[in-house]
Amino acid sequence: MRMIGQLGEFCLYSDRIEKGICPERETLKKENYRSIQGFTFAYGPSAGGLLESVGIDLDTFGEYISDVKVIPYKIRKVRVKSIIDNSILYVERINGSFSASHTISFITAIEEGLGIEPPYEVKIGRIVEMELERIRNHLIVMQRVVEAAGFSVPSFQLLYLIEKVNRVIAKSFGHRYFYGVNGLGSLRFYEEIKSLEEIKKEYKEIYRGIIDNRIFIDRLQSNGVIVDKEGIGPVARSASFKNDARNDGNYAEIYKELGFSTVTYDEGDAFGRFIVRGEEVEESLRILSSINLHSVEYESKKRNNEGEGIGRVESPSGDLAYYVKVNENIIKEVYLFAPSSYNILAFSSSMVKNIFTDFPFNWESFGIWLSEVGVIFE
Amino acid sequence: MSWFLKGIRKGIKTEKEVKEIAPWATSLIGNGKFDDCPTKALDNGWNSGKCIFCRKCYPNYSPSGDYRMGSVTRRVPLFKRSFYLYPIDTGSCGSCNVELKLISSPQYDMTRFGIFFTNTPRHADALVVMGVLTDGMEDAFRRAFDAMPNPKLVIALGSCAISGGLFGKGVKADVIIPGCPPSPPTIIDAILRARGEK
Amino acid sequence: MISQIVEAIVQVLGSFLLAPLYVGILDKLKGMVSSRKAQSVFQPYYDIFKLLRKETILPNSSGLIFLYTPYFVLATYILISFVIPVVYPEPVFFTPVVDFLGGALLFSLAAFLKTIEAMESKSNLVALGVSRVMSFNFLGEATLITVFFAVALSTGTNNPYVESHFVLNPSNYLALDHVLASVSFFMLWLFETGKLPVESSGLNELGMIDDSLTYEYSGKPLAILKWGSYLKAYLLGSVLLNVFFLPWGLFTGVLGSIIDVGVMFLKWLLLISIVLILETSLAKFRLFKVQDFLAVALVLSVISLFFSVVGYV
Amino acid sequence: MIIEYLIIFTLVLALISVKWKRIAYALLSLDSLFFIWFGINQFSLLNYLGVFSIVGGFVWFFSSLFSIFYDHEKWLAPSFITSILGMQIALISSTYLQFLAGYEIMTIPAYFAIGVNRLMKSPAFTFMAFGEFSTVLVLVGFLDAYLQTGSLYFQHVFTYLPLVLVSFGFMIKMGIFPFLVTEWLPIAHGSAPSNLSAILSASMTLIAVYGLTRMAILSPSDIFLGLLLMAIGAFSTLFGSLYSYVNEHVKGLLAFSTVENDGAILASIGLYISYPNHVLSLFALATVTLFVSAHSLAKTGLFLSTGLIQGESISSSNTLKDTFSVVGVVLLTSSMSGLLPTLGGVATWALLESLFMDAFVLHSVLSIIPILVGTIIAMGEGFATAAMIKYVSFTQIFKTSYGKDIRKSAIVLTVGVLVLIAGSLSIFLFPSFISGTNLGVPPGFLLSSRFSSSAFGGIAPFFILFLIPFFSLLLILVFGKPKTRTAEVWNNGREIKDKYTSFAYSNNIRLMLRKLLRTKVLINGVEIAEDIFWIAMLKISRSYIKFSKLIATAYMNSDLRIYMVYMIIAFIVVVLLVVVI
Repeated sequence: MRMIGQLGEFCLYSDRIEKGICPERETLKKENYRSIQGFTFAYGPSAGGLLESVGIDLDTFGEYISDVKVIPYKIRKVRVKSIIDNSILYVERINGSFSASHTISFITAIEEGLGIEPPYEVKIGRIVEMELERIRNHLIVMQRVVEAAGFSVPSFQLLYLIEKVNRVIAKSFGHRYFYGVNGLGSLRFYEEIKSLEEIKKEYKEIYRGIIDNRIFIDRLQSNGVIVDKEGIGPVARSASFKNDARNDGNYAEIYKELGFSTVTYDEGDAFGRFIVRGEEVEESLRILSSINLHSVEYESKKRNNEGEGIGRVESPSGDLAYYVKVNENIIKEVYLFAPSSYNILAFSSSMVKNIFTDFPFNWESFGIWLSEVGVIFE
Repeated sequence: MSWFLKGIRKGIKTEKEVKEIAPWATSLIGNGKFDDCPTKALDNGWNSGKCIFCRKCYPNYSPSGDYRMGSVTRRVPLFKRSFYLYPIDTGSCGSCNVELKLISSPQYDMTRFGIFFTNTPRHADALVVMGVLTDGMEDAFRRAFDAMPNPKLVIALGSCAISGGLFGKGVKADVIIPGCPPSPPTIIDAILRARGEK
Repeated sequence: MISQIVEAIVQVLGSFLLAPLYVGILDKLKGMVSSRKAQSVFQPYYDIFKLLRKETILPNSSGLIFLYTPYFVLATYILISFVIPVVYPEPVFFTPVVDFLGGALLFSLAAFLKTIEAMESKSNLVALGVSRVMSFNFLGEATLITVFFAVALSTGTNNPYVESHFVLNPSNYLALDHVLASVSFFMLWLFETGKLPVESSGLNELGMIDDSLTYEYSGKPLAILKWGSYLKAYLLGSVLLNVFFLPWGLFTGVLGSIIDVGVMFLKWLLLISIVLILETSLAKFRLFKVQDFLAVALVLSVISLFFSVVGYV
Repeated sequence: MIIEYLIIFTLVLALISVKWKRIAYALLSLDSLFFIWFGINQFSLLNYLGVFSIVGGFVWFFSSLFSIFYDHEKWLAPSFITSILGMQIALISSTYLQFLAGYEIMTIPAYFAIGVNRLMKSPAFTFMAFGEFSTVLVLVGFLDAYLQTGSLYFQHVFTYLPLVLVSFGFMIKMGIFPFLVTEWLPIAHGSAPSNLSAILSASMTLIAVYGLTRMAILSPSDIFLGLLLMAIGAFSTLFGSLYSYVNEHVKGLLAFSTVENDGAILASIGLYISYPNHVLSLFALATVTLFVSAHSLAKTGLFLSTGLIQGESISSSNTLKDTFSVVGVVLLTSSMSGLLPTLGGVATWALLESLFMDAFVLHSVLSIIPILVGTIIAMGEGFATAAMIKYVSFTQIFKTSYGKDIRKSAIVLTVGVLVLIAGSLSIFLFPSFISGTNLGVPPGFLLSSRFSSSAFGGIAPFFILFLIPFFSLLLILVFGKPKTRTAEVWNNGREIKDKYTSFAYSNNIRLMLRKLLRTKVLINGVEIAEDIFWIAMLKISRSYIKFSKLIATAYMNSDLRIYMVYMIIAFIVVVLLVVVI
């Protein structure tokens, strides 16, 4: 049993929800002070070094970071409280990179509410989606970190692989970001996944080559250390906690069948997160190669007309959960726990006492997507 | 083994011809009206700028496989051999950001056309707008546009930036690259045309 | 006198016009090692050509310094190209204007002007970079000066042309002081031209060192500053080649000076291939490690100085 | 004889200034011009000491001119003029006593400034203690010289003991390492008004160097004393410039830069004393005068420019500025950073050149000292550039102004232009090193460094001064002028709220040189032990005071002000005596 985070008016635990505000995480507390000699260095929202729009206020007295504030700049209004089909379109587009995780978690919540039991093949298909998404996102994170170190050859090799994974996704699901793929109890799927072997081989070589480089490792080690027992995703796993929704989330039993094993590392720093992601790519590739997915058409039946449910899956950056209240075909209430909301807190507390040039490495290593934080459900 | 040797051994992976297009990132063909379109992209034929490629109209409309969807209203031949892009995310879901990044992947290699990213609008020739224009980013967008030296182009990437898509309003642009998100070949094709090529 | 003027013109134009090409070649090769077809080797020229036709943005209330100092910076590099052996192996017209140390001080002048003009933009991101540039300045400047003096102490004159003749002799070329000075100067060159493992120009603003100096620039002054930095890399690199690494192969006379441009091209291909291996194999150091890197370069050059004088005892 | 009347005139001006200070300042500037003329006459007789008078004249001229528009304080004018009076006495002195009298009169305003500022008890008494200690050393040195020659007049002495004593005496006054930790220079200048700081910093160094040089010329050379002074000078340069770089006080930064320059000057004096050979020591002597001129002029300009700044901390100060002051300060700081073709650039070139020539001439294990000195000074120059960029950026360029004052900034600009042009004229300080070539630099324009008949190196500052603008114009002609449009500073799409501070600008070095600066990163800021030896010095000064109590319980025991009054009275008596004699 572990605490995950605030899900609307509930506090979400790995095995239950409790009404009310979650207890404060002791490890993420930071003293709020502003130094006498200091000033606030404003970075972002629009910067070349940031993939997304986010404002970062760095309190500093020169190079040294004494406090960090992350300000989401792009806040979108998401009209999910409508008929299910339309709300799925919105949820898909909350975070393009985690689209499968969001959509699957959302749909799972609705399915739970309406008592729909999707066929086994659909569940497997969803796992395929999420694992492909995880591979792509981990590769993106690794590419960003490697690029920040000016490590150009591996950076382009990783871009090559990202594009390759995207093509694999497009070939099997018709869309590179799983838009229009998932539905209630259903899945649109074109053809069997191929050419993963080649990716696997190339990846192995690139990954080993990267973590062999002393200078590169030095940039990550002891950068942004965070050891939080109640953390989520790669952040917790890099500090040797086996926190993973694949062990205790909605699709846990299928993962168990597939022989999934949790990857951990024991440093809790940016390097640990890099390693965890790096090895998870291999683990995901292994899982995918043991799955044989076929294209089948399904029709699911619902048992209830209204209800509420929670869907929790492991997104590439940690637990992702939706709470949905549904009535007939209409979504009444939606709460979201996005992994980035936790990661932002973890990032800001781990960034203190580092210097500016450590920023990109630490920031990227958390795999934060601001698009899933800056949403208002309507 | 050093990355230098590894790099040489891997060889050049840039593709001359565009391979493997994601079907739902190409223009749609079909006919008739389709009332259920969530963005009203099918009111008068197919409007590429409004379409979010959600497959709701399938099979009335289906992807043609033609990725050349971009349209250009202003061309600047000065940028033919040197074109620096400043991406600005005004409220995207993140997929446009990744797709734009991927035009630099070895498969597409934007640099062979003299296209580069830059980290300041001062060095930029074009502002690539991604996502709907959210309230929070409106000011930053205006500042970025103002910060760029003339001649300059505004490129709207993806249906959010073009028409607002599902979420809100878009921006006025010289170059429109439809898609949700547009694939790298679509992006490169449109950029080349904005420079007066093709 | 006429021939010396012609040789000077060949040397200056040979440096000025070809400097961007070497950067272009390196970038192209780096791209190719990264599995890309990569940009044309003429890309730096295309960039400059485009920028010259673009508008210049004056960040609010910056003035003349911001706008016109870039011309002075480039002019300083042009002056330096008269005085050190970057193409032609003998002194040319205007060479006596400064000696080797004077050349080092002119490089500092250009760096000073570049910093001042950048600061006039009043941008915080520029100030961040400038604060970094300046914190390494003491080691950079000291190494530049001591390395140039390694030349002076081995020959008894502060004249690079004498040194380049002096080391033609293999026993002088292989002497420990010369070897150490060469290594030290190579390390300094990597630092001064922003190469890995010290620096790499990426998109991340918080990692910028030298890139910050042109961060607020646009249009013509940016083109001129870019050209200036290409020329600086060329000048320092050619000194490295002609005085330290490969003093051989240059011809004299007016015709010889034109052949020298071609010889320099070949020498540069060699330097580029060394840099290519470094740039594609290494990652960037942590910021404060740059200090250690430079300290090693400085210590090497000081040891080289010791050897060159104490060696005679 | 005329010059003595001039001194009396200055004394009269000091009295007039109590009531009509503007008139006194205006007349003082005329008086200073006469002094320049006096110095030129002296120098035309191949007397290097004339340079000091020329430079002094320029410094007083500009600072008194500036004071006409600047002085708002009651007692400033008399102390300002008294200080100049002291310098004039020292510069024309022919006996040890006259010189010493002049020196002490000159420092009165410094005592005054410190005595008034009673908040800083411990620095003040340390300053006093070291001031006294230094005077005693100089006095003993002169006494020894007197005992050797039997004359009070400056004459050749037979041993180098007087020089040793005098050197250390002056070194303390110059704030040389390790005495820079007494911080007397920084404190004295920090709390003094701009015009007073200008003459204190620029000409106090000038006079101390003058005394030292004069004694060095009259003493036999000694290689070990020379090398020792070089080494001490090198460390002063390094620490002075480092502390200047991390200093946050508008004038403290400049004062530490004075320490740095004093170190470089001391190194060149050391080189002169060590006398490697005739040619090289002549070159070193010229370098001393050149460096002093470069420092005095540029530092005057910079201290005057502090008169445009409101507030003491660089980060939080306000500035009056316009194009004049911006260009002026840029020129002044470029000279202070040792950049060609300014005066400071030529001086730095000459110093480094002579150090490395020394290493070559010595050609023994001893060469290690000039090599290390050269390297350390080169590092110091690097810090100095950083410090100067900090000053010019955060007082002029990076800051927006709250107004302008054309009259004051025109003076700053004039000094800046003078420093730039004087770079080319400075080769006249090296009359026997001027030559030319057939490679574009005609005879009379090339300053060649030599340690024997053949040249070691050379520069033609005039050609640099001419060619860089020439090529720039050519480039403007070729590329054309930029088309411009004004826009906001790009700050990642946000308005700039907090600006980068000067503290942050130099914070990298605080973090990088943790061990050297003994940086402590606290929860809300950074603290450095700028005064590594401060505690040790404090102890020394305490025990010195205990010791001196035995001798002079009368004044050291009591209030500082009584000591000051004593000093003032004592030296007015001395002035009168000296002038009358």
